[in-house]
Amino acid sequence: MDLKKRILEIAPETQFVEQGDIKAIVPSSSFYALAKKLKEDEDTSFDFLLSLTGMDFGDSLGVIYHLESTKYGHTCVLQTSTTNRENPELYSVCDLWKTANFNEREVYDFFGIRFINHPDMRRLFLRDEWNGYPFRKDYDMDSNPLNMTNEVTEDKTTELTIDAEGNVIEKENTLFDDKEYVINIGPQHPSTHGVLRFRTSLQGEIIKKIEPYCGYIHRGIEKMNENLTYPQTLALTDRLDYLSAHQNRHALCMLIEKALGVEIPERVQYIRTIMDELQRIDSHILFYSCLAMDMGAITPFTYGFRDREMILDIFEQTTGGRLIQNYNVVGGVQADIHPDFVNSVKKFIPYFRNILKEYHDIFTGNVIVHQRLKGVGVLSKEDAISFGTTGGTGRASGWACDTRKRKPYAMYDKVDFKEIVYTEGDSFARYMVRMDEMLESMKIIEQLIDNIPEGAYQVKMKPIIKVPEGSYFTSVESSRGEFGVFLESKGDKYPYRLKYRSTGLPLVAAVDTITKGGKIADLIAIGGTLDYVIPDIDR
Amino acid sequence: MNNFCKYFDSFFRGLKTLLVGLKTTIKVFFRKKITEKYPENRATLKISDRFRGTLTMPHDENNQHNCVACGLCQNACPNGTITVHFETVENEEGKKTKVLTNYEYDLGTCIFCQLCVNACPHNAITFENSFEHAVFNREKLVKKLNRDGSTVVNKK
Amino acid sequence: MGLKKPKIKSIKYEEFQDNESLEKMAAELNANGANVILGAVDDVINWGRANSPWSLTFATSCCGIEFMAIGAARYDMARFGFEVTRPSPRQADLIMVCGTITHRMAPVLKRLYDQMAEPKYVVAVGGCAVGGGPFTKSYHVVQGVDKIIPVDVYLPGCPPRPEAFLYSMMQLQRKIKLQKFLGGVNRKEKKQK
Amino acid sequence: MNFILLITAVLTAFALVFAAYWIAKLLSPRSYNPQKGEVYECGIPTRGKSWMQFRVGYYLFAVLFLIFDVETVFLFPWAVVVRDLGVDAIISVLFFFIVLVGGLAYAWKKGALTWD
Amino acid sequence: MFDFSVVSSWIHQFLTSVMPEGLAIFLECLVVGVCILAAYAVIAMILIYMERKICAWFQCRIGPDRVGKFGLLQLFADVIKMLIKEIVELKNTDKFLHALAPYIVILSSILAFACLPINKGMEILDFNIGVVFLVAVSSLGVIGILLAGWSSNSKYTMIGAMRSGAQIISYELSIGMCLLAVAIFTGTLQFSEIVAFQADGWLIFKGHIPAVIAFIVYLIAGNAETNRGPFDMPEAESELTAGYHTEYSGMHFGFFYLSEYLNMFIIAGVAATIFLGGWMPLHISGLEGFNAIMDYIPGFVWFFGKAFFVVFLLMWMRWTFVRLRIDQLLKFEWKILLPIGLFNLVLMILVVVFKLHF
Repeated sequence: MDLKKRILEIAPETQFVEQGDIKAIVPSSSFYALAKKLKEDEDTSFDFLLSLTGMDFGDSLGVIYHLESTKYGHTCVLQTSTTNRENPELYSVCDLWKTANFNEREVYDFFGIRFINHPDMRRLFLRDEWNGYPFRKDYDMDSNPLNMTNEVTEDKTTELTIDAEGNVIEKENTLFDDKEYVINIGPQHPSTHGVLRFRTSLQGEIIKKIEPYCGYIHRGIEKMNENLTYPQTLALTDRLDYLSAHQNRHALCMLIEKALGVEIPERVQYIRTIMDELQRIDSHILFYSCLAMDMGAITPFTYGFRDREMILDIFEQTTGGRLIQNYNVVGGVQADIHPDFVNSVKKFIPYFRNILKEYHDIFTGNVIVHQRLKGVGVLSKEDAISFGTTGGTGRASGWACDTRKRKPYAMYDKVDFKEIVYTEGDSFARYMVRMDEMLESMKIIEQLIDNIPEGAYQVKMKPIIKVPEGSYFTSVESSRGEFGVFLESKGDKYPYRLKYRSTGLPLVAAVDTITKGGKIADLIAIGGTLDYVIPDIDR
Repeated sequence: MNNFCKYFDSFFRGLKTLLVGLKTTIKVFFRKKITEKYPENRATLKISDRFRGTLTMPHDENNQHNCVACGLCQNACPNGTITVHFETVENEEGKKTKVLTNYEYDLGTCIFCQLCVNACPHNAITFENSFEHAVFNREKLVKKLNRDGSTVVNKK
Repeated sequence: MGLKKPKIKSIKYEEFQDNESLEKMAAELNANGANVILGAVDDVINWGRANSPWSLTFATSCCGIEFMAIGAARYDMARFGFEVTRPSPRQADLIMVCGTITHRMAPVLKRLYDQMAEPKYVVAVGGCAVGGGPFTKSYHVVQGVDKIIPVDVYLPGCPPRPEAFLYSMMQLQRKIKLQKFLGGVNRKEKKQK
Repeated sequence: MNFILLITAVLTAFALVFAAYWIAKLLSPRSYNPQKGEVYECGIPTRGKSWMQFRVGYYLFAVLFLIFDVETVFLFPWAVVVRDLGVDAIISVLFFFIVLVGGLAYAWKKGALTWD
Repeated sequence: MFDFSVVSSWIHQFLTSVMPEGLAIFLECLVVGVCILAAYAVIAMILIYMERKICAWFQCRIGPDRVGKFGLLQLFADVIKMLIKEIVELKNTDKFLHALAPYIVILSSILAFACLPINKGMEILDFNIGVVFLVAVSSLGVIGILLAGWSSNSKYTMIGAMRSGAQIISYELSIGMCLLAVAIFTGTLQFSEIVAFQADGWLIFKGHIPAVIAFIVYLIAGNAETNRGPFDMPEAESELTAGYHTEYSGMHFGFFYLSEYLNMFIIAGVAATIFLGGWMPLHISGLEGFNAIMDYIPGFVWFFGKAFFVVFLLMWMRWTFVRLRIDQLLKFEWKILLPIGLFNLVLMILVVVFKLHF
């Protein structure tokens, strides 16, 4: 099926840009209709909104949508924009894809684009009283000095709707009414895994509604990238999702390499794949540990950390960093693998296979764990796709969303591994997906570790890297889902816009749906199994 | 009746899993502990050579370093950790060269990304694996990497 | 009587970093002369305080994971008596600011610090907390927690390794041991009418 | 003598708390700031009142407990003498016991013991 | 077996011979009070040290070892620190109840503690209704917890207190059932007599099946009663930050901390007293020589040995299991533990009446 023709049928004014990835530029007036068609039509069925990126094109403000069909696997990139910089308004697609809800709020927060028919047009990351929109190119960096007054949390929110005459009117929605018993869980809380804040409306122990508040660790990495050269931007990817540091950096390196058309030596691909998988094991051990701790068992937590240290030792030996490794660089890796690397990995894998049984004995098999995780926090497959909860969470709901299988990169099309998919969609399935994935990761490593080919570990790059004009998107399977990087380049040595598809934001967006009717303790267990990393959400 | 059986069945099954858990922990209880005794083992502590603890400028026995104060590292640094102070002097042949006076390095904001080391064409700076840097005073973290009275190695 | 030199097991006084600041502090404290009896009581109290700093569970980003690592088996901060981390600021003795503090988080951190019971300490862990770290040019990051709350020990690194955490805790112990408890440690803010 | 000791123990408990409290009060350093006395809620000012009507689920358990506990207290004097009285004792409280068990079974069946 | 009452009566006689009786009794009470305090403090310290070390060993680490030899002085450091920590004055609380709560918690645990017979003739409170008294005073603690949670005027403490209330009163029942079973078996409610009853064999051996069941149920229920993991719902660090004592600082918090450990010891001590024979040495009928050697070991050593063994069991459970959810916890009590307790009671009656025991 010719997608281009299809799009033109629905929205004839669409233009196509073919620099980098092919992009369809749709006028804002016909955009919503097109999106709805693309999603609902049987032969296109773009049911997965991979990424939603706000853009400041200079004269206009716009949004770029990356759509994907879970049924057919095809993708398309749409762009729409408005030239009204004073009062930009676009149509919301949050009724088509649930994940758009938070993403549009993010765009509103950064660019000031208001989405019509969005039920909750509040800022997502910044404080309500923030001046201006920081991601616009004309934003004055000094316009918001540090404000030390306590934040006032509004219980009201605005919605833009269109009345019968076609005028935009503002409507007020209530988040929590005065009679509700609202309790803050976070930002400083031992089990929100960082500084996430949930405003939770309770009825006794039962959760009626959860409103997640992000931005307590919003560091403006994407904005900073616009003033950094490409090698410098790499340094910040490690700090996004620090438990997928290798994978994040891998994604950005791959993107730049793809844009530049650099051929990467096979040795590098091997090393990167092994490192990615080690990182995955590392992250999943930490997931296990933290889940155990959240559920009140400190002992499994220390077991997890005990074994994680062995991976960290391997990392440190080769990359010189434990948590943040700075290993991948454009065109290869920072340094060749340590002479002991192969040996220590080979020593680690049988050890860990063995010790994993102990994990299952103490935690997985435990009846209390079963009671607390099974049947709790069910996320249906439809919701998972609509929210875009990739990674373990999606696979636990029966959505085979592994990027390593869908869009193979590095060595993943040459190794044999199974994609773990569960269908229950409950907390226990989410937990088991990760536990099983560790075994698969070990399988992948075992296939590669003995066959690392000789060769260069780096392609010499020019000191100043300039990416050709165009827009590019690459994604990798990070430890907790599909981590995508979107780059809009103007041919400069600085990226024009670099956006990371957060793996955690869809998870947080889905928390309200998952926890509804659960208890406080369930929220903690669900939070543990969703396995989000907050700096990755807030960026 | 079926419910009744199920009740007992789940009860004993549950009991068994609990006992398995208890068995696992008691095994670990008697296992050798893996704790590394940090301050006591300072003498024997092995830290990977590649570990990046702090930036240093190696000096040879003549108190000479390799830095020509070109400033490439300063440009490569993403967050202004390095400031190269230099003065321009004329040498005997009348050629103006930069001479390093103070290589200022702020350990407090360094992110150990290795871009400066990669950028340096003369291998003048490198990362060292020491890690005991905690201080009481923020200013103490801003370090001068070149030693007093050091000079640049003469390249033939 | 010479200046007091706080002793830490297994590391010699001279091998520590930044003894100058410590000595300066000691000199200021001893400017009015030292009372021998009070001094002895002080020593006991300070010994107790130095060996039992319970930290608030406060981690915003990467450094928090390394903080968890020192709580776990390999590095085991329990050996020093630090292992009790209290989630409530009322019961904590120190904040280890592990990670970036953003503008939105700053009032929260300040509030938590305010709500802590005296005597309280702050350790700024990692580049972000010391001075903004990788995010010195960001519009939403506080350039060092010392802009908001007084910091006692600065621990650079991105993130610091677990041993460095322990080292910073020993530095803090040295500082605590030097203070005069009965001379009014931390009594800075006065009641407002 | 027992009662004197009981009073001693009570006074000891009070003395312990009192003494420790005043040592802390006298010695501890203090600081004042407007936020200090406010409620801790993860670093965010709290919303609304904390004293509120609470879930009925707990209340139900309290009532159940009351019934059972009172009945157990009744059983204690009987328990002491059951050895000497033998079978008569069993029969005499059998009815009582059946009511006790029946009550639990009824509550169970009614679903009072599960709450969602 | 050495009878401690010889010493106490000798002291009493000596004192009354040199001073009026009122003064003598006053002095004795003073000594008793000091002894209670000292024992209370020392045991708390041992327990906390033990907990730290044992939990470390379970977790593959070594625990405190830098403060004093083997970290033995760690606890003194903690106590000193806690004692001089500021007690934060809170706004908007019910000040009277807020201050009262620690008194009640400590009162309950000290009174229960005083009930334990440590050695022959070395029990402070030895009522003829001792078991009922113990149940009564130990359930006083829940009032303290409820007050603490409610008076703090914080949402976390409120939920913590509510949970705690529901939990403690529920598990109270199972404890009652176990004690009832013991009362049926021994035919007395006085602790000293319960111990004396076990002279020819500990109850857990004499009472075989029902006694073992009662012992296990008692351990589980006792663990829950003291709010320790896997039943540490009211505190539930990862959910409610610090539960009902979130707003307590310094020594005020210290009392809750202290009483938690002491309550654990009380549970262990009572278990040791009623099931494991208290200060009674281990006797195996037939082995006279062995029994004689056992008799040489003083009673309080036996008592503490047994109590700390039970404490170890409790810690083992605590450091292995995952926390239950509040509704599961109540379900567990009402649907599993209580029926077992009732069934066990019937079993015990049958065993006693038909003399099926040893």
